[in-house]
Amino acid sequence: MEKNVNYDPSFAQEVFENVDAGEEIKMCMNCGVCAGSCPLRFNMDYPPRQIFQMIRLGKREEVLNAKSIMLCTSCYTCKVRCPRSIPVIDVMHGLAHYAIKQGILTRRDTANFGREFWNQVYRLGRIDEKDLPRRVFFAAGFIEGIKSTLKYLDMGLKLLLHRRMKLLPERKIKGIQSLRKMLDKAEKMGKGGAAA
Amino acid sequence: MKYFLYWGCSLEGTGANFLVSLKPACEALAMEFEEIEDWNCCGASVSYAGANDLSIKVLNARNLALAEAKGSYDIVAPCSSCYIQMIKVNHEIQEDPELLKQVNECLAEGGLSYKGGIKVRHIQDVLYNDVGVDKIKEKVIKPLNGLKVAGYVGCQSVRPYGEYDSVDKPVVQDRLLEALGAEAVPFPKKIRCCGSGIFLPEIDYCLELVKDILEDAINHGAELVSTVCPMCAMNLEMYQGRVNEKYGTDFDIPIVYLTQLMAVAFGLDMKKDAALNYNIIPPEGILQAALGH
Amino acid sequence: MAEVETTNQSILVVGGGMSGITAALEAAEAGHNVVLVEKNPYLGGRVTQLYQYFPKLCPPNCGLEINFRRMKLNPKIRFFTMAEVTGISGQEGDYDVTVKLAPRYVNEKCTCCGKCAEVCESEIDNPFNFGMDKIKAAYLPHEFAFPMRYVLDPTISGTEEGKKCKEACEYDAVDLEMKETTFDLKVGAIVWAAGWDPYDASRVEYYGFGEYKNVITNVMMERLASPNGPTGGKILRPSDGKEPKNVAFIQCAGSRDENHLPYCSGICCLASMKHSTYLREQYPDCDVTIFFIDIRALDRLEDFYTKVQGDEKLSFIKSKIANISEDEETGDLLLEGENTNTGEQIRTSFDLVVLATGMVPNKIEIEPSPDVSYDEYGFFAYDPEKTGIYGAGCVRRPTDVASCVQDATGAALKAIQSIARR
Amino acid sequence: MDKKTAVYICTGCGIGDALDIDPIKELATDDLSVPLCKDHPFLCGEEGVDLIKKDIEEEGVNTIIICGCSQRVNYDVFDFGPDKIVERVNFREQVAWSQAPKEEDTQMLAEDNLRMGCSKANDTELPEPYKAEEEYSKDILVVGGGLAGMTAALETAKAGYQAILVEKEDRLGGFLGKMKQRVTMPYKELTDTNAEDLIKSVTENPKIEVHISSTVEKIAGGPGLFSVDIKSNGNAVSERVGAVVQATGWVPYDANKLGHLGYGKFKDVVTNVEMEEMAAGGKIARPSDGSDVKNVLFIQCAGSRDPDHLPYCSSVCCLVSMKQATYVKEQNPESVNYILYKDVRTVGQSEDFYRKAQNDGNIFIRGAATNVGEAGGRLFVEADDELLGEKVKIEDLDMVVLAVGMVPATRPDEIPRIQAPPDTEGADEEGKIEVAADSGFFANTALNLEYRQGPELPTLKYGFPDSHFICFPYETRRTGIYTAGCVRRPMETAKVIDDATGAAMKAIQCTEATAIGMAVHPRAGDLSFPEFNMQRCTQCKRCTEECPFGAINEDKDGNPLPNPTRCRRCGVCMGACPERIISFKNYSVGMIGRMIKAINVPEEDEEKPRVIVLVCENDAYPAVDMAGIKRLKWSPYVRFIPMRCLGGLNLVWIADALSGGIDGILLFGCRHGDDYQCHFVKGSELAEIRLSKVSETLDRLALESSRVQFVEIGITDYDKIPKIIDEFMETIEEVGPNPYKGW
Repeated sequence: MEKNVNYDPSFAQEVFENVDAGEEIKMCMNCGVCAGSCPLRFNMDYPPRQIFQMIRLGKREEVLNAKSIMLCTSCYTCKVRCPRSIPVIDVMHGLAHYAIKQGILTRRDTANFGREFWNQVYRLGRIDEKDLPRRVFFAAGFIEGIKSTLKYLDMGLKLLLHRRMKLLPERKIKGIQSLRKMLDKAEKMGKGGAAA
Repeated sequence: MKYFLYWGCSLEGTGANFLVSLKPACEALAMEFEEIEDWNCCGASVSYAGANDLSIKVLNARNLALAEAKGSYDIVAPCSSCYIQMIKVNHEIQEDPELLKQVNECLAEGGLSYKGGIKVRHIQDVLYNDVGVDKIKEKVIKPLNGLKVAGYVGCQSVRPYGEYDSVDKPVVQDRLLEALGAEAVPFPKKIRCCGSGIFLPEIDYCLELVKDILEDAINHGAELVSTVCPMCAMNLEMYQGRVNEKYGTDFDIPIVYLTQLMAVAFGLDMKKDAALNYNIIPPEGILQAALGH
Repeated sequence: MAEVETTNQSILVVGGGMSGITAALEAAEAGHNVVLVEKNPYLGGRVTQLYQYFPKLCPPNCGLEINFRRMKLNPKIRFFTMAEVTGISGQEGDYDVTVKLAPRYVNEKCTCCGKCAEVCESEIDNPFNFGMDKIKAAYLPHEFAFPMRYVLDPTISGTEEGKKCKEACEYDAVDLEMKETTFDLKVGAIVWAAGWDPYDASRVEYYGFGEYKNVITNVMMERLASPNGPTGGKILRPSDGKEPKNVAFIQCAGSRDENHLPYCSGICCLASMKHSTYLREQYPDCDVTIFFIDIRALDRLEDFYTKVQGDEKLSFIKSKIANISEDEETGDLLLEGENTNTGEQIRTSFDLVVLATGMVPNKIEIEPSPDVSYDEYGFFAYDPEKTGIYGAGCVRRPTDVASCVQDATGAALKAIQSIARR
Repeated sequence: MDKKTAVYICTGCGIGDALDIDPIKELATDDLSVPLCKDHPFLCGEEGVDLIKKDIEEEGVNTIIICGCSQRVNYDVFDFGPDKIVERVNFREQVAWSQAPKEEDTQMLAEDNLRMGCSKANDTELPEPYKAEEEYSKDILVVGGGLAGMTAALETAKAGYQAILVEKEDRLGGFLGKMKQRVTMPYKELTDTNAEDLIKSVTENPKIEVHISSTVEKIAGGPGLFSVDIKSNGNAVSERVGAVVQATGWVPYDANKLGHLGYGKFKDVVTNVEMEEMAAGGKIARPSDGSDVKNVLFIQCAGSRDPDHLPYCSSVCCLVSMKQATYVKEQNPESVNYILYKDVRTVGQSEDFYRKAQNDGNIFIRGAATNVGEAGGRLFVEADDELLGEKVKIEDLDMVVLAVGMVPATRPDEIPRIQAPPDTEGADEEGKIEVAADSGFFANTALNLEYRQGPELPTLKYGFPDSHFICFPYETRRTGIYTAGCVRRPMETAKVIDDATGAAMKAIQCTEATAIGMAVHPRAGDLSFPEFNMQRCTQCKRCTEECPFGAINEDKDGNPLPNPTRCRRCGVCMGACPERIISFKNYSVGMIGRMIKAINVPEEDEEKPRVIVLVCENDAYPAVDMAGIKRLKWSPYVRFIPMRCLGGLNLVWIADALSGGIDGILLFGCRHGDDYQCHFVKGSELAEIRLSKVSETLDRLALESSRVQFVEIGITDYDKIPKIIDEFMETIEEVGPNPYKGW
């Protein structure tokens, strides 16, 4: 006989407390419009509303390891269509952030990309487009990094030729020190910050 | 008409042709810009993977605070990602006093504060609503003569609030294109996402999105695709080769910024002002043909 | 025409639909003087445009006919069509009301012989059929129209066409000189039964209503199925007149949606089920799919749900459809969404899509507005402190015909109480 | 009255083009001996009407026959006052607009229509309203003192009428009085029941007489004249009332039948009603040990929407469970509520309360409970979670609440059995049979009507004494008795209030109409009523049995005892009576019989068959009109005779018509069966039943049964009318002419 899955409200509570926009899932009425609106819906393992339902059920591991929460392209279609005004995108971002914080790297490239992206913001205050991919590629290891770099070399060169890649060295914004203080504070105050 | 201009990181790099063309094209319409001094990144793309929501809000609030300290002009954000990040944070702050307090607590660490008094606008919004189609038409000296352009709105430029255009069936870009003398071809995928910020890590999935969009535009007769977002421009233009490899297609359609077309139609310099030489898939031939040279 | 004597013992009913007719009749049959004002050229309201009622699948004209007969027999009711209330002042027991009469360009001499329509060549979009067909600019709104009298569209009143109609009339019933007029009433109580409008489906943009021809609304479906509708009762695709073979109903098209109407209109589930019976009766091979969030068939109407579930060509899928796109060549529609029972993604083509749109209440749009409370959606809110003006029917809550009648009967008593208090 | 008859023929609207008017005028004046006959090109115009008025004044005309448009139009134009008889002969829709112009057959049709009209006018008397000897009462009896009953009484009083409220419990309030709070407009938060205030305003209202701990022992008489015996704590009072509102409410579905959901097995499985009482009592605690409650699971549709229990939806349970979940949360903010549902049914603005319940953190699970059990002193529920496609288990539950549905108080636990007449088919050894739900002997005791057809209101499916009409929801099958609130259909409190107000309106209106001798719905305003020529009565009881409204009682000898104020004037009794002793002043067996006889039946060799169509005037007649307006064409050999209701069909007409040479008879009536549309409930069904007995007559005359047919016609079936008639004419042609022609 198929085994019953036990309801365990503690994960929902964990999400409400630690995940940005986590509490919004309470309003979901399972209409499914979010999944239907998503450009990458065919690549998801669980539709968003099912993720929400799984949170209610308490399926912690499945949710935090779900591919779906890492696939958001930030197009906002789900948010604008949700009849219950749930910012589905924000919930997915919050879950992605929370999962990565717990050390779950279901989509390693995205996690690396996100981390490097943010590191650069923190370091410089801005994004240096030539530097970011390099860091992302090499975050996966040296050999992988070389391979990826070669794969994208043609594109980089083209951009360079068409004056769309600056070769100037990295430049910090003037107020970088004060920005970092602000971000440090936000990191502490905000939700989703709790590491496992 | 004076605005703060917040062009963001991409427009200094991969989206340089947007910024280069934006300035002369808008100046021709008597728009005046003031850069937000020492602005920082908006935290778009997948920064959420690296930072919590409040951090990203604070990032944007800093830019808003910097602008507010300098004056009361609206902020124009040409990059759709910057726009959506900033307008969303601004809205949320304005609606939620508790959030404003939190954000200000963080800003205070760097000696800043934000009252919530600044408006964030998209470049399409100000062109359409502040300048107006009529005034743009007046400035056109080289009309695009019915050039079939697919106005690819992308997703973020009209969302999430639909402040100046529909979130599902937007028309503003088409009206602007028409003002330039182009024929805006209708194509349903005009607001379908191109993969935006996760393109790089999820390239396998996102190439299909690019393919679908380009296919739809071309099937509806487009000779050229216009956009108002550096992510869209980058993804649609740079990856055509990859799409062709993967799907056996033969896309080679120029992707230009709306402001580039404006510069051309206003009779400005094709290179210096319209920055057409920045484009990797050259649009000059098609544009020259349309202009009748 | 407008010589109507009323006193502060009279009751004004605004809206000549099922609710208004009911309120007027119930009060009049208890012995009270009633004036009924309707903005259309005929009474009956939206009910006249329905093909059948659920769950009995009976014709609404049956109930209307008997109500009209009650009205014909009752000297205590005066009614005005093409009339709108433009001013209300005073308080319970003592209202002064201004009524505006739009010109019909046809007077009471009309025998309904139809000669004017015969000679009239101009055509207008048929409002009765939501513009799905054309009618002559001199027209009888529909066969069961009560009062049974023609109307001339204002677009021809000052034209040669209008003159032709006038000349064709043997009974001197066409009056091109008719002007808009107003008259005043004194009444003691008012029942507001101005009904509802369908939510504008084009505002749910991702469904493409107005852009894709084969996306229609539930109210249009009623006309397509009606023998006096644009297709003579045969349900055909608007794009090419073909018989539909695979039809989708999208429930909550703009309802239960904070971006549109946050409330549930209560009737749309049953209406779509009813529509599926129209389709399945006409086309034994037609497949029908109803996409829903929750099926809401209250009380004994559940039986109707149970009954239609027995139809194997009808399926219910729990999903709010997220997108419709059109195949430009065939006019077929691709629906996308998630089947939330299976988690599978839907990408299915249909040849006709019906949007189950909800109801938007018609508030009192008069300046200065009388003192009436509304809820946040514009429905009349019950407020025991405010007596004298009472909502009836769908201006109070979105609901079905039987509940409207029930509610309007109660509203009639409320109005009588207002008078009794004086 | 001494009749002075005049015929007026309108030649407008194409009538003059279709018919030769002079021969028709000659027919009127010569053959039919009408003293005055005139034609006018525009009779409904000012000049035409003045012409008639002038004749009324100068010639003393008082019986006016108008040959022109349908009786459905220009009713106001041709109204010459209550002391004039007006008969409308259809020359337009059914002649000029549906027949070929200037044809002999068209002319003959018009002439027959005139013959019938003259015959009818000749037989018509002005009705005199019924006036009872006793004084009419306009007081309203309300049975049931819950929210519906109290509201009905209060609203009645506010309109200036006297109300008598009877409640069987020792206090007013019903379920409202047992509730902790209500969920109602605007559905944002819970609201207080205000039951005490309502009870106070009812008991203190000088126009309301309240009887608690009381039952209605007897209701006799009819509208305006009901005499009511009320028994209160052993005392009896008699009251005279004009109309009755039955608001006897509901009982919860018997949860003992829901053993599969743990009821009766586990103490902590309770019904929503028990939960409400517990909450109203102050504290929700586990019934098993009185300990605090943290986790609660609500099972929606417990026994509802279930063919084995209550197949219908009780419509309030979703909101009720959300309300009770709110109580639990208020008592313990840490608590977790689960709501296991099939569909969330929060219609209208009440969707807002669903949102509130979600926002409060209640967990909604779509699916069905498969098991309720206990482990370690706490309950668990297993269910199929439809939206996850998994079997789930919810443990550590302190309570499980079964959201049971509403059963109307009228519905008996078991189907009652009554003594049947000897040799009744299906009777048991004791000679008893099951009572049908639409019988007056079915429902639980509440009214104790002294009616020949039983003491209670007939009910519909599931035992609701509701109307079957969408357009007329208050009509029960007992005149002057209206139901309100959950006894007639499950409804939430907001709707109960509206419903009770409406029922009070109907009751008041009934007393007003009755007092001036007028009928109530559906022939509202009709002043005629049936009169019985008792000398010829054979005590066959058909009239007392068949009256759809139970209007006719019986004495011990089987003689009918009519109650005119209960009568709806449909004429079913008239049709039922084999002795033709029941007549209205303006509607009788003889009148229609003579109309049929007035039809000119040509000789067989003329090959002009004659068919009469008896048409229900509510739906079928307008449909025929519509067919004319649409200019549809049909055979000129048919003659339409409108009837109040086909239930008035008397078989003698069929016999007379056929023996008089009429070739065929069609009956156009309303749909009957489960979704009947007959305004008189049973009329069209009775007509068809009677028709099934006509074969005897046909056999006696050696005629084919296909000569008489019943057809269901809805009002919008006008497009089908030509085809129906054509097919019938083909049948008639096949069977050949009626051999009785010329006899």
